[in-house]
Amino acid sequence: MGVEYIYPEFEVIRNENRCITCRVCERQCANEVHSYSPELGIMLADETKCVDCQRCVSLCPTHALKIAKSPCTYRENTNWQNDTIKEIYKQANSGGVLLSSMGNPKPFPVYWDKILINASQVTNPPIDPLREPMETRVFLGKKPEKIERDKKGNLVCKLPPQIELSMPVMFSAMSYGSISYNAHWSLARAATELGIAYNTGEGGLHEDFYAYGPNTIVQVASGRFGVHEDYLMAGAAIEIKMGQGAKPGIGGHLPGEKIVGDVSRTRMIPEGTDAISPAPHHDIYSIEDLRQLVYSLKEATEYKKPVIVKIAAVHNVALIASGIARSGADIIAIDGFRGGTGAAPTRIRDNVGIPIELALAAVDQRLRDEGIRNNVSIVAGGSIRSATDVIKAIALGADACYIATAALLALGCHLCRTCQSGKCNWGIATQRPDLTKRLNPDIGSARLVNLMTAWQHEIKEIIGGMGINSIEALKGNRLMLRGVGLTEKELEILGISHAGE
Amino acid sequence: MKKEGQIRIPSGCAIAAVISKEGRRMSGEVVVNAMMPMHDRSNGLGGGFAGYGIYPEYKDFYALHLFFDNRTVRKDCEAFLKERFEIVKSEHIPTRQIPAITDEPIIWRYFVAPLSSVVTLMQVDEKEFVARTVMKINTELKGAYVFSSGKNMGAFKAVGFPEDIGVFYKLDEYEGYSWTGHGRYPTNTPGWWGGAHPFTLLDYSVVHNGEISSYDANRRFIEMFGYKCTLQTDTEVITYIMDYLIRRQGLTLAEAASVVAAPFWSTIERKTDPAEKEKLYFLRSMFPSLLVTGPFSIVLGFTGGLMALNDRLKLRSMVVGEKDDKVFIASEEAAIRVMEPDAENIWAPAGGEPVIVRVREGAI
Amino acid sequence: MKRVYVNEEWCLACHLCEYNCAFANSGHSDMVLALKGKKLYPRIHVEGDEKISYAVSCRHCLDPLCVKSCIAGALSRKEGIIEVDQNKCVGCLTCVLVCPYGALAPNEDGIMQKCELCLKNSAGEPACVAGCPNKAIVYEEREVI
Amino acid sequence: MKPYVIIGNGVAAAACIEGIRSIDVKTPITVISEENHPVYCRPLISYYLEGKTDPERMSYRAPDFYEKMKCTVLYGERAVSINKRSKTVVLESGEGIQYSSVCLACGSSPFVPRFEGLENVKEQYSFMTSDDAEALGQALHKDAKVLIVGAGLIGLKCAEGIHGRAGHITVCDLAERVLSSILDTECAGMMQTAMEDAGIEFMLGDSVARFEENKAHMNSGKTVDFDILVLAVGVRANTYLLKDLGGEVGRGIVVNEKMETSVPNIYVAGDCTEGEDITLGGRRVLAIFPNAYLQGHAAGVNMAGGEEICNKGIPMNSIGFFGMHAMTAGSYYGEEDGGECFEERTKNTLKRLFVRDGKLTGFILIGITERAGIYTSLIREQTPLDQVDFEMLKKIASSAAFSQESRRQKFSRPV
Repeated sequence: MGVEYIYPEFEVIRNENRCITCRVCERQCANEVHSYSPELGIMLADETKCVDCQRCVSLCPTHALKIAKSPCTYRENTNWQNDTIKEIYKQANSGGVLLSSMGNPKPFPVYWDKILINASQVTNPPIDPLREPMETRVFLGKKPEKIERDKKGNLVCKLPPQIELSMPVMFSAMSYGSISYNAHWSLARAATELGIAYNTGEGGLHEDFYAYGPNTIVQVASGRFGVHEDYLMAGAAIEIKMGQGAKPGIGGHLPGEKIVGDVSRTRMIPEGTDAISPAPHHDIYSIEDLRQLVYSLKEATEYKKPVIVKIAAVHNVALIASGIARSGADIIAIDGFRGGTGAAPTRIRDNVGIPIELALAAVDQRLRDEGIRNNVSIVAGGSIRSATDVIKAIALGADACYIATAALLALGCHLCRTCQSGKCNWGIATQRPDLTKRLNPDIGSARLVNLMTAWQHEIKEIIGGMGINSIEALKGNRLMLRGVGLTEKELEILGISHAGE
Repeated sequence: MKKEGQIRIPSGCAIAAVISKEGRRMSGEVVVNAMMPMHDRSNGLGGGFAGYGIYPEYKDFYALHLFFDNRTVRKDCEAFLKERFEIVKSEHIPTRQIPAITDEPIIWRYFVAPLSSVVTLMQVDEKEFVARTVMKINTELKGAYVFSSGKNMGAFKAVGFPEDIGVFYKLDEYEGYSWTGHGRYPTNTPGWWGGAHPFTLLDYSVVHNGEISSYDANRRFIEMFGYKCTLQTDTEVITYIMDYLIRRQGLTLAEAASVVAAPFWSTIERKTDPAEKEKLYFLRSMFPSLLVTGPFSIVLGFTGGLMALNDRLKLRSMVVGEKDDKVFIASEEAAIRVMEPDAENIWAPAGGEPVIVRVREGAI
Repeated sequence: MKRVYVNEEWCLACHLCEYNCAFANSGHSDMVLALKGKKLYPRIHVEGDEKISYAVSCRHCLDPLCVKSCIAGALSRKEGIIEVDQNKCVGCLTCVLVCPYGALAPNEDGIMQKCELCLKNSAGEPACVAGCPNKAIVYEEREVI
Repeated sequence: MKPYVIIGNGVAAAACIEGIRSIDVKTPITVISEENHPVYCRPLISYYLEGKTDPERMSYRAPDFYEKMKCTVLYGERAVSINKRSKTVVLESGEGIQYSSVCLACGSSPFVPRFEGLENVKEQYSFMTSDDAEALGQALHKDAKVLIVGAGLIGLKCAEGIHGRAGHITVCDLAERVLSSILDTECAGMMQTAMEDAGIEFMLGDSVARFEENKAHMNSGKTVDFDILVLAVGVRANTYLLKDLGGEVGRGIVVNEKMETSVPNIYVAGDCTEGEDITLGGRRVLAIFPNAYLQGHAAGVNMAGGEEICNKGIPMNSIGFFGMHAMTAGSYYGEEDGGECFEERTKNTLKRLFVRDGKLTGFILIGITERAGIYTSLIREQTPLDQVDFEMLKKIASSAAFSQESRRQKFSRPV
């Protein structure tokens, strides 16, 4: 191709006065942006390769570096924006589907940011978590309709299998293969230390991580990678992945170059073969098929493991959830359209699915209207960014939240959205040994634990402010929420009043 | 302003109760007088009482107390009732005209027996049938409101200060083996007669002081089971929770108490008796949405007994005292002293620790 | 006693430890001032390639050959820390010849300098460890096995 | 309580004191010191002449060393014999000192061959002790012509030490190369060039036939005029004390790995010993500083009832002349002895690694010093080279050539 239509997106700005040519930027850039010129005695940069992952910026000991968005733009046009033009150029150049990763970056409404939280004043005391117990423990799973008593009249204290969590947050599915061994290890260790759960994703469970089984959710996805009896028995729960918020309606494709060594062994597929997850499960073409898979998995695990069904939030999510709640599943995980991914067609990521806030509210209400809310727990995911997002989700009706992007950020991800390149400079979304070693699980797990501990503190403080001292009293407690700047329809779907009402 | 049912109404309050473990009947005046020293805990926007054992001559019939906005609705309601019940008695509830109580609706009572043919047709038990009928009237029959529906018991409530309400309803002329009383301090209602306490369903009555922070979590859960929280008050939802746990699920009073005021997980983990530990663990994980948080002190009245319960942090005052066969419960000790100047063993029950008092078996 | 230990599986060969070391021992308060345009004489160095790398600094041996071999009596072990008295050192490099870890190297004047755990400079504790982005070197107590 | 007695007051003696005191803090120690100085760093005498150090800095230990170590030092005393029956050391003065055990740390003395006319030379010096250096220093002046007989370590260090303080320096040696005991011809040549570049003249493969007061007549027929003569031909271990007792003596006092001599209760350490050289498979006098310390310390520990083995003695030297640094260790076996030499060189550096029987036996590094101890350690530990990446080691001394487990032991736990 003769003419390069696209000017480098980012500019590497180096303060020569501060640069000590230690070359750490050069050593740390897998994209090979930086190089040292012995002739000039200075560092050079090839900006065409820069993805703005900020690794060099973070490691530069003299803060001599910054990466800025290039001010070089096409002529201003509200309709034909810069990104739109660039995408056209890219496709005209490649003839291919645009690929991207992580979550939808487009300016759709973020309802979390239009919902405000209540606090106690005068008529009801706020509760100080430093002085009073403040509980965040939750149990996920089916609750029976009625208690039972034995012949002596004593309560039969048995529940269907549950997942017990110290706080209502779990690390959601990210497969080994899409992320590194060390990233998985960090998640597993942090989940164990925190008393929560992480999710294997569809890549199977590395043999080293069976030890973390009680805090592991093992996923069964359409590709069935790495699924076998021991795997199903290893976890605290089994998740059937029907869909993913970032790319509803399509499957997955992990290129063969990432299927190496342990990844191939764990997935139980030959090295170098592409790992293709079909769009549907080819044994599930309808709800009754799902029920069969749910019970197949329960049979295989002697009814000891709760089964989660994960779906992408799509238009008729409430109806789908209702069907799942009657399928024998114990937990429904709903993934909103802002959820992340290791790779997705850009157009799908940015245009398919609905926001988790609306999906969650609709599902929770629908299940209550049908009187089957107790059949299942609801887990909400797809860009839960903070403790207050968690609180709002719980108040809307979720039992717990899934986080993934936030967890990756804690591990060092800078959301450069080039996971699909396999050259993650932070050692997360890569299988290159020299890169994966950049994520020391001692640090990774500690940062995850820190993040969750911080959120837990915030959750306690905020619900304490509401006069609530246990998280279960927040679940579905929509009176604790008010909307701002939302339409009647949005308020109606969310089931909340407007601020001031 | 919106009234009960149109908007959630939290409120602060005064409560008092008395019971004779020997089933000796006392004049309603006892509990009416107990409200006097707690006058400042109410604001004149509501009060009420419940007496148990007050209708010995009609003890086999459900005593339905209703407010009607007008005569038309009373007639419609009566017609509806007749489709379902045999009405053995229908009368005005006697009242005294006093200046402090105004704007009263039509206050009526029926003693009824469900028509067994209808009950059979609905494939539910008698109590569930009565409960559903009450829900139906309260949600569907505009202008009619059932505020008491148990057997051999009755609730009496109005807008005003409780001591005036006692006089208004002539409670000095009733005798019961147990009484509960309530003075209300709602913060955002003009006061509506139906919104006053006690709140009842069948023979459960609840007087409550507090503002629960778990309200909507509890409401949205309990409404899955046919309850309609028409008043949007704490008392209402607590009454339904108690009905659900005790009557529908078959929990004991103590078990129900350890659902709504569940011990902290740390407390459960410290329990040394494994059976108790397992049971508490089970109840909390089985009914998480029925945990009631925020401040409350309640007295649950039921046939043959009372249960007093504080929230698990004890964010509201409540004391208990005894004298001979009587047990007294009130927001303040002063109220107990009015009922029995020589009350003994006065104590403040710990948060979440239910105080259950029953009339001796066979005494009533 | 706390020592600097290597977790080589986490070493990224970024060489930041060398720069942090040289800076910490430079007496300057600004790294640019301390290091810009100067040849680096750190007391820790990274060995290896992109597959295996690790940082080496004085092990502060319990039985230090360097101290025993020092012909100038310039090396000594004080409270477990091997120190060099630069006033006494004549730069014979016998210590370099005997150190089995390859941990020692002289300063630009040929006089020995060595890791003294930053206890005497303004860093107060090993700057290499504090600046390591991946905990490939740690400063902690470990048991003698 | 009979004291421990140490004969000699050099580094081996100091190490012996420290060794004893690591076990026994009570029993008195008596040190018999011929020199009138507390222990000092004898190898620094050339640096002293060069002005790089001074007597204060040359002291090996702090001024209160003996006091802290509860030692009595008898300065200016010489032990003439030992009575092993009565366990007594007899001094020149006739005084006897009883001992529980004794350590011979009496070092070596300069060896002076018979030169015709040497008695005519007024300005002649040895270069062993600080007193020697002091005397030489007094005699030096900027125009002085100095003849140094002996191009070994002592002679050359002396040459370097006085280089700035003398007019002209000539070094002669019977050997064909400098540092003949530790360097091969090519390496020696590199060092020689460095010294010649600094102005030092060499007369190698030649020896003095006859001295006049200020002139040396060489066997080659050349003559050398000098103002000052330094005799640095060699040294001999001081072995007489043990020899007189009938103890086993070779070129030095024969010692085992516990630093015991063949005579009970008599230990020995330092330059006067002849011990096992693991690279040689035999005994040799290892008159080097590190060895003296290690042996002295082990002797002390064992004398006090502890146990310390010293069995990894190897020859090694780290020397620099005028910025050219040489490091050597072990033994160099040629092909004729079943050895193999691997070489790496650049313009200014030369590395030779000598291997026999799959082990590194010796090395010479000229102009390279980085991490040399890794090579030394390979020799000392007799590490089989098939356990390491020797190809890498040929290029650079690095622990990367070792197994991960070995690195873990070195760098991930206290050592």
